[in-house]
Amino acid sequence: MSFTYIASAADWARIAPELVLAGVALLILLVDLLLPQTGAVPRERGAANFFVLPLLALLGVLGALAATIVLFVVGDGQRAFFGLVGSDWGSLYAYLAILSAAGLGIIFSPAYLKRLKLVHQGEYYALFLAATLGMMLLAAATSFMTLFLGLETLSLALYILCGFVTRRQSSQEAGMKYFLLSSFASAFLLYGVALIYGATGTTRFGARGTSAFPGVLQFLQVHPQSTTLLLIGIGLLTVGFAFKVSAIPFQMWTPDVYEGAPAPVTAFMSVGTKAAALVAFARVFAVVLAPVAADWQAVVWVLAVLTMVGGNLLALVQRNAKRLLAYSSVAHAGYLLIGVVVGGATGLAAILFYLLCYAFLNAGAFGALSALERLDNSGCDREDLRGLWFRRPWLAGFLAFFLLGLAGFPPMAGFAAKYYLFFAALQGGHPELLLIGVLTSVLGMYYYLRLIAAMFMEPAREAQEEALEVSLALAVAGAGASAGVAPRVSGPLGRAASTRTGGAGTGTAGAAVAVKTAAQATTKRAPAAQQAPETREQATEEGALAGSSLSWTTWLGLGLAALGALALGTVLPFWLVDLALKAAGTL
Amino acid sequence: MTTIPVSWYLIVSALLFTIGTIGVLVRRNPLIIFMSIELMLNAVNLAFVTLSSYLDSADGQVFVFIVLTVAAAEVVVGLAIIVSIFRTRRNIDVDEMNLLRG
Amino acid sequence: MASLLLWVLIPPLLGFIILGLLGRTLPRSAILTVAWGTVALSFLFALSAFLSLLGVHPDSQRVSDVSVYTWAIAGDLQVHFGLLLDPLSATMLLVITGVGLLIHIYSAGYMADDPGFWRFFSYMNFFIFAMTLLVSADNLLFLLVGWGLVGLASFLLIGFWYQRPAATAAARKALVINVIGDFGLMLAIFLLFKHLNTVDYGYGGPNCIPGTSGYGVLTAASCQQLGSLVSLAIPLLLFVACAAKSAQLPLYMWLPDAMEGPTPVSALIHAATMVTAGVYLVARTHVLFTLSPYALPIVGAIGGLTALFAATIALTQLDIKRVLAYSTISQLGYMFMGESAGSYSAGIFHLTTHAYFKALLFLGAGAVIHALGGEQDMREMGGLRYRMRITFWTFLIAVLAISGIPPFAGFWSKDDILGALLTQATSVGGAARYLYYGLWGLGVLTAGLTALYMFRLFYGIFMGSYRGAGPLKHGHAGSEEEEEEEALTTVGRRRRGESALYEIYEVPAVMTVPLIILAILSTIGGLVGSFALFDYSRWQPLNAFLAPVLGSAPEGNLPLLWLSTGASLIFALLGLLIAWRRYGQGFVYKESRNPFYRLAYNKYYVDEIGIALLINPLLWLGRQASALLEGGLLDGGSRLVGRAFSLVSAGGRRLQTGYVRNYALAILIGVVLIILYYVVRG
Amino acid sequence: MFPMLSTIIFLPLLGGIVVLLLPRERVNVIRWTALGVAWLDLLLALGVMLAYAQPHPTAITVGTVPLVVGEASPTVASVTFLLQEHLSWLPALGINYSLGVDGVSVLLMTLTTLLTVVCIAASFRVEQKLRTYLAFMLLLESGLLGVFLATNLFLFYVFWELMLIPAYFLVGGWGGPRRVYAAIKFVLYTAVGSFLMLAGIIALGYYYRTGGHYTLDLTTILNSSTHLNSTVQLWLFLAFAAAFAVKVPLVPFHSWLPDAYSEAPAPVTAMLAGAMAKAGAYGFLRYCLTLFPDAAHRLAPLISTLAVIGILYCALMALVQSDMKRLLAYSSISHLGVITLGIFALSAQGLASQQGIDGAVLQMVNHGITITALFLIVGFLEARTGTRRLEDYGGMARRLPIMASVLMIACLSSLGLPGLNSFAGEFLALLGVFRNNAIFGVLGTLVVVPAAWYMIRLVQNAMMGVRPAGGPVVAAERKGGLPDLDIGEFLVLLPLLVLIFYIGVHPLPLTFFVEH
Repeated sequence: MSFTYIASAADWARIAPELVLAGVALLILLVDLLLPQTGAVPRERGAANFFVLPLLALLGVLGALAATIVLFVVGDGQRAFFGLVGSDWGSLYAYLAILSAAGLGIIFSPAYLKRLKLVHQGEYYALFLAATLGMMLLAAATSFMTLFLGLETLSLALYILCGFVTRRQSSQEAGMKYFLLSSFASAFLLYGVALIYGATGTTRFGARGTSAFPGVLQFLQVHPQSTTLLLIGIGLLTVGFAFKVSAIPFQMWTPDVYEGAPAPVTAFMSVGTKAAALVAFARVFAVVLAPVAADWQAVVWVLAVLTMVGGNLLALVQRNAKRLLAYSSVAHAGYLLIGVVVGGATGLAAILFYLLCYAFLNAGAFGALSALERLDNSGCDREDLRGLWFRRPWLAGFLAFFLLGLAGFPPMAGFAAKYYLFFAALQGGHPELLLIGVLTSVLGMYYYLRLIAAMFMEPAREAQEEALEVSLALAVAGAGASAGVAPRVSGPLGRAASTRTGGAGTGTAGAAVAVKTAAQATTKRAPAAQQAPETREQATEEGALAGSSLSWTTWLGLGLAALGALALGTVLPFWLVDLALKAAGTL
Repeated sequence: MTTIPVSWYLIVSALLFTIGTIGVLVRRNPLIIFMSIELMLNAVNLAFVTLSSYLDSADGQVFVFIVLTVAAAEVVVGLAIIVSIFRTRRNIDVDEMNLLRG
Repeated sequence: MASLLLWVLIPPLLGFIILGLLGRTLPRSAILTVAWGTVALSFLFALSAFLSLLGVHPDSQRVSDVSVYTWAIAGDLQVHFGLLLDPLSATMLLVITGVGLLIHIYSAGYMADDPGFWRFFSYMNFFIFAMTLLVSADNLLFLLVGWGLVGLASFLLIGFWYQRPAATAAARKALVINVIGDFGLMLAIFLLFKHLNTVDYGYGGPNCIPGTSGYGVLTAASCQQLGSLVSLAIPLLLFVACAAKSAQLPLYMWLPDAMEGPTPVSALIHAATMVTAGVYLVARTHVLFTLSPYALPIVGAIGGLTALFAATIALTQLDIKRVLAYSTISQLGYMFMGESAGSYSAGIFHLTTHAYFKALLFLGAGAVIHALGGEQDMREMGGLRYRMRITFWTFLIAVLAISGIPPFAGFWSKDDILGALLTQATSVGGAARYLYYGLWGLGVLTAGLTALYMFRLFYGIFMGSYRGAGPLKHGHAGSEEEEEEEALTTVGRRRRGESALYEIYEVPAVMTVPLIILAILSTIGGLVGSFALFDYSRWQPLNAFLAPVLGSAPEGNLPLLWLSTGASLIFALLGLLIAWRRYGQGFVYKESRNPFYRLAYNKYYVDEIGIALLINPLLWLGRQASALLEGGLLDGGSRLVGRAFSLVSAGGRRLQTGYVRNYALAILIGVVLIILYYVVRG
Repeated sequence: MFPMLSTIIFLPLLGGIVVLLLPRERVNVIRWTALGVAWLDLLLALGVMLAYAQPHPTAITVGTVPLVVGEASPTVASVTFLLQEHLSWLPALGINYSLGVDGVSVLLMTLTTLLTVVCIAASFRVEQKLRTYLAFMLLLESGLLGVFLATNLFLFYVFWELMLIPAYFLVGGWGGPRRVYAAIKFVLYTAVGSFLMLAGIIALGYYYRTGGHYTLDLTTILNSSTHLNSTVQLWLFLAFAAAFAVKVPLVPFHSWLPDAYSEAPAPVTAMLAGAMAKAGAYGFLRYCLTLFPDAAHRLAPLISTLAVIGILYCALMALVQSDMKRLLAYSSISHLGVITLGIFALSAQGLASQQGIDGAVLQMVNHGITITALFLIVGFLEARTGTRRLEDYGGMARRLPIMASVLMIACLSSLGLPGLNSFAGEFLALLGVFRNNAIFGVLGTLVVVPAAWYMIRLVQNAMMGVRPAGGPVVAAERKGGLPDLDIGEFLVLLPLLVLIFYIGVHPLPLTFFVEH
């Protein structure tokens, strides 16, 4: 019971992307200390904080991306550190998705943090990169140990990021819920790992192609039939992964956390976590445990179907856009699980390609919402989104673009991804999954379109009501503040009123709803009224929101995401699918 | 000296794990819930150590260390979140936390 | 030769286009120049075509076919727009353009005060075009085109005064019923194409003898291929079209209502030409009607019944135009009877004479109506012979002609038909014999009824003393708006009394000249027909002329024909006598409680029954389906599905309580289920 | 070779982007740019059409289809695509960017470009969000053209879905009071069908594989020696038919249509009814019939039955509607039933009837022209008075003589008056049907009676009869807001009117295209 292993330079090279990220994360913490903290330029306004740190983080992501691409080209695809971490194309492909999401999340962050007056940006970006690191580790794990390590790294960072808006109760609540439930689920996963370890005697996956999982194969030679130990281990492992990919019935944390967390974080984690966990899930089940596929396939099949149906069903009546997207991500997890059930090169390639496409679409959608979210986590309700097109046409256009992409409309990436996935289902001998997936997509279409309808086809709240609401807020804010604020508020409002459509029929209904929301808005603000300056800030923030003055970084992020989504849907499948197919072979 | 059968260890581990699980479900204080989760993790650790010795493999032992480390990190983060919540709410009862639902 | 027909077609079409596009801006004289000029040109070309046809010998070569352009090629279907000049189409063209020209001239007076003057003439020109197209087409498809277009012209002209609800309703009725006919015709064409792979008539070309060679629907050689069922179905479907267009039972209902149109329209379209298209079609496609032994008897039975049925209604009507309308239906029945006896030329002969005297009757009635300012009720007339001399005399000639009093035109043609029926009855065997005897009886009876109601009408209008209160006065000179009001409520300032009669004046020359010409034609028009009574085989110009197309009518023996003539003449004189006895001293309207009278007076309640049994249930069904199926089942169903999903979704949402411990429980349940599965399985 | 078809497809798309980038205030520039793009596209399409009409030595005959030609000579005709463009896209899955035209698609392409010109010109009154509106119109055109020109099933599906997006926004963004409901219902109904078709397409590519190579290219598939067994054909046919049946629509999948058509603004409705509905019929013809001949043979009675039910039932529905647009919507379903019937006029041997196909395609074009004219006229009326209820109208002909005449012509065309365009199409289609199945033929032909009835009812209730004593029409009239068609509106309708007459008198060029 002893071994000697000396890490070689090649080993380090194989985890170059992770190293870059880790380095930059530490660097950010250092730089944060050096940035001007006080004085003429306060921390929450300073260009340094809103430029240097995100830029650094972005550079880190880009560096990791560059490293990934280099590895694609020149890497040997071997496992590093005695078979603990993979540097195969499958992992690298997953990195692409994770890093894309991370990059977009980072681009969306500065404007958001600035608007919400969030400090501690050094920690924010460092944790962001740490979470990314964890995800990559999880995706590349070729041993249960690395797998667990990656899982926890990403989770720990995300707990904090979810609860990052300390002034918002829902954010804290999200962090707390995520923390408790995730740890709970990790315990099951870990117990499963322990049992599998007991049954097979190893925690390493073994090299691809020669012997999928030496443990499993040895085990099968000894025991012609799977023992309960292994089966229960697999079951508990399923639970752990299902939790992370938010498969029903382990999805319950998802909407709460996605809704409560800051939108850029949601943009990142909804994609990154899913990507990492799914690749790990696929690797463990569809590759490592493939010899005993007959044992687990039924369970994952049920999970996939439940998730596809349930995710879409639950999203139907959601009125909050963030929450709706959370459920939609549950539904997408269901589609992705098809790939796990089907397995094989095509199934895995479908997962990889889908994740990449999904990264741009989902990150883009949450990014657009990040421009709308207010400090008290309002601003994303359907009522708030009504008539958005008349107020902020480009933002509405972007959001609609991403929603349509998620709904699976060509020529956005969502369609190409879905097509390939469904193709994999058929090819893998599961036509029923193809059919279920197709039919549940119709359900999905409804809620995306309903949201778009609210933005594009329904008039905004009646002008008077809105004015009333604002005047209430202003009254609380105090007379002194209102003088400076009023012009800024009334300008966009006037515009909104003038661009409002006729829509007499829905007008009255809209008015009734608007009264209600106005009332809610005032009650929500009542506690905040104790602190007059904050309320004033909120009022100005709203004024800024109503205008179309978005930060250029947000535009950049939205543009990149849209470009990516479009390119993935039209031009790139040409070789990205091929690449995914090759990558899947190496998982 | 008679050796205690492996299965006994595993049964103890399973019992501990179950106790932890039940703890998570029935307690309302996040601290206690968190402690229950720690209990679950330690049950896993027991299983790992047992199996490691039974299989004569180092993997299990290494795993235990990793789990311990991660658990420690979790404690830090968890407590930080709990403290932060306590600051704004003056109350950390998990049943009071349902702003987000539906 | 047939290319002359193109020049028959083009002028009225041009007239229609010019008037339709520019008519609003043109002065009346220009409108009349265009309208009259085009029809006159058309008539001249028709005449020259006719004459050129006469110049061809032998008779069997009197056919010319020209293909103008290819309409469509679809698979093995080839349709060319071709024109056929043969004795039948030449005869029809002469009648159409000739009578059409007269009525165009007459209309200038009748419509003089109408603001839609230009519109009227453009529609009239369009009708002439459509009708000439119908008769000169050399294939069934373009016959159908003409068939549909005359229907449209009829629709437009019935609804000419489009602000009168009665007129629009009548127009709609006419169109829909005519479309039923189109439906029949289309199916007949389909059926023919299905079995013969062509829609061409199949004769024409320089060396082609009609009815024998060439490959077409009307060539005997190809028709022999048809099975017995098909060969019955085709004529019956064709007859559906004829019944709709020529107002035979049970599709006659639109014609009386069509009298809502201006009277010249009734004269041209709903008496002289368009309604006879059915008669033309039977004659044109008689080859198909002879394929099945049942086809012609059915045609005859329907024609006979219609003749009698319409005559009984005509006996009781008070509106002079309606009397004429029912009389038209009755006479059309006559024509079909004649054709059913195999004597198609008799049908065409009656068609021709009927065109003269019925046009004359309508134009005369129109003159009366015009003079009375729009009054159409016989009760408000009487004694007009003193004020409207020309109208009176011409009308009398027409009445004598339609009543079958020799030597007027109607006598010869009607006699021809009755003779043919009796001949057929004696020559065929089996049950058909009794049918033809019955038809002959019906014909004779109807002849008597015809004389009765026509003289009733004549006495009612012209004899006795004036019962009305002077002409209705329209504020024609008023502004458009006022006139609009006027048109809706014909409330004139009228006063009763003898002197009122002296406010009535004869119509202007532009209207009387056509009357006189038609009167002459009604008098001598019968001379072109067969003088069967005297020597059947020698003097029969029309018969002989048409024989290459229609074949020779069966020859009857003379005593039989004399018997037929005698009977019909006796009945006609009887009718005249009764009319003279009852109405000779002036028409007196008495409410009669006689149930038969009430029945006929109310047109056998056919309209009411149709509405109650057919139209209303259909609309009711539609409304119910619209509400229940569309609104309830389909729209409601999709909403219900949506609601069901929402409910499930809302239910699922409720599970999402927001409590961490519930979420943990859910996870645990999942764990337990999975482990249970494995335990049970393993 | 110059990628002509791609240019035709993507020119409107680019034009739409250009329109979006124009300054908001320059309303006329925006309008004329959009119209100019549409015109340019029409000219290009006409150029292709003319080129197609020439004898083409470069024609590549692609595959043979057991289609076509009457019973007399049951030969096998070939499908020839011209101006082919081919780009590898995802060859592993058989996905390529391939375009091509044949006689049917050249007609529908030209129709689409023509209708876009007309509908954009008719949209000059749109004020609200003009740029987006026009961009969506052009995008819709792109989608439709793509559907008609794609020869790869994947590409076809991409365009098929792509056209749904602008349609959704146009109905929902510029429609009437119930526009949101109508738009979502429209998309969801369509989506159910098209997602099933997606499943079908995936499966088709899967079944047509040789070795590891999948194919979705129509040309390759038609040339392929692979013969699907009849069960597979049946299911794939049903999957495809689901999409087309909703789009056409066949009863009972039509519930979305009256809502969408009546809520959408008139030019959009005209596009939907005139061009988009044809995509469904085109799909039946191009895919269901050629790809799955056995299944088409087996299921033709079913489809035909649905079509006949739709023809008669919707005619009845049209008869009792009081909303003019709903009336036209139902009439549209009824007429499209005839088209479907013509397409599925298969003989006992499963051969399509040439008359049926010719008539159906002809009728697609005709219906596109006629229904567009009708919807636009009703739109003009509605713009003047603000009401679509027939009861509110009456006797308008005196006030609006030109509009009344134009409406009359369009209605006469729609009811199939011999000598006008629809007659030619309906006659040929029904002839084909009758030849192969007399019962469907008779029932289908029966529709001429209710069609005449409801169309005449429309004209008469709107334009004839007694003027209403009060109501919105009189109110509009008092305000002086009841002018006759102005020159612009007339010019919009003029090409349609000309075609109504021309095709009626001389349909030969169109049947020529279908058969060559």
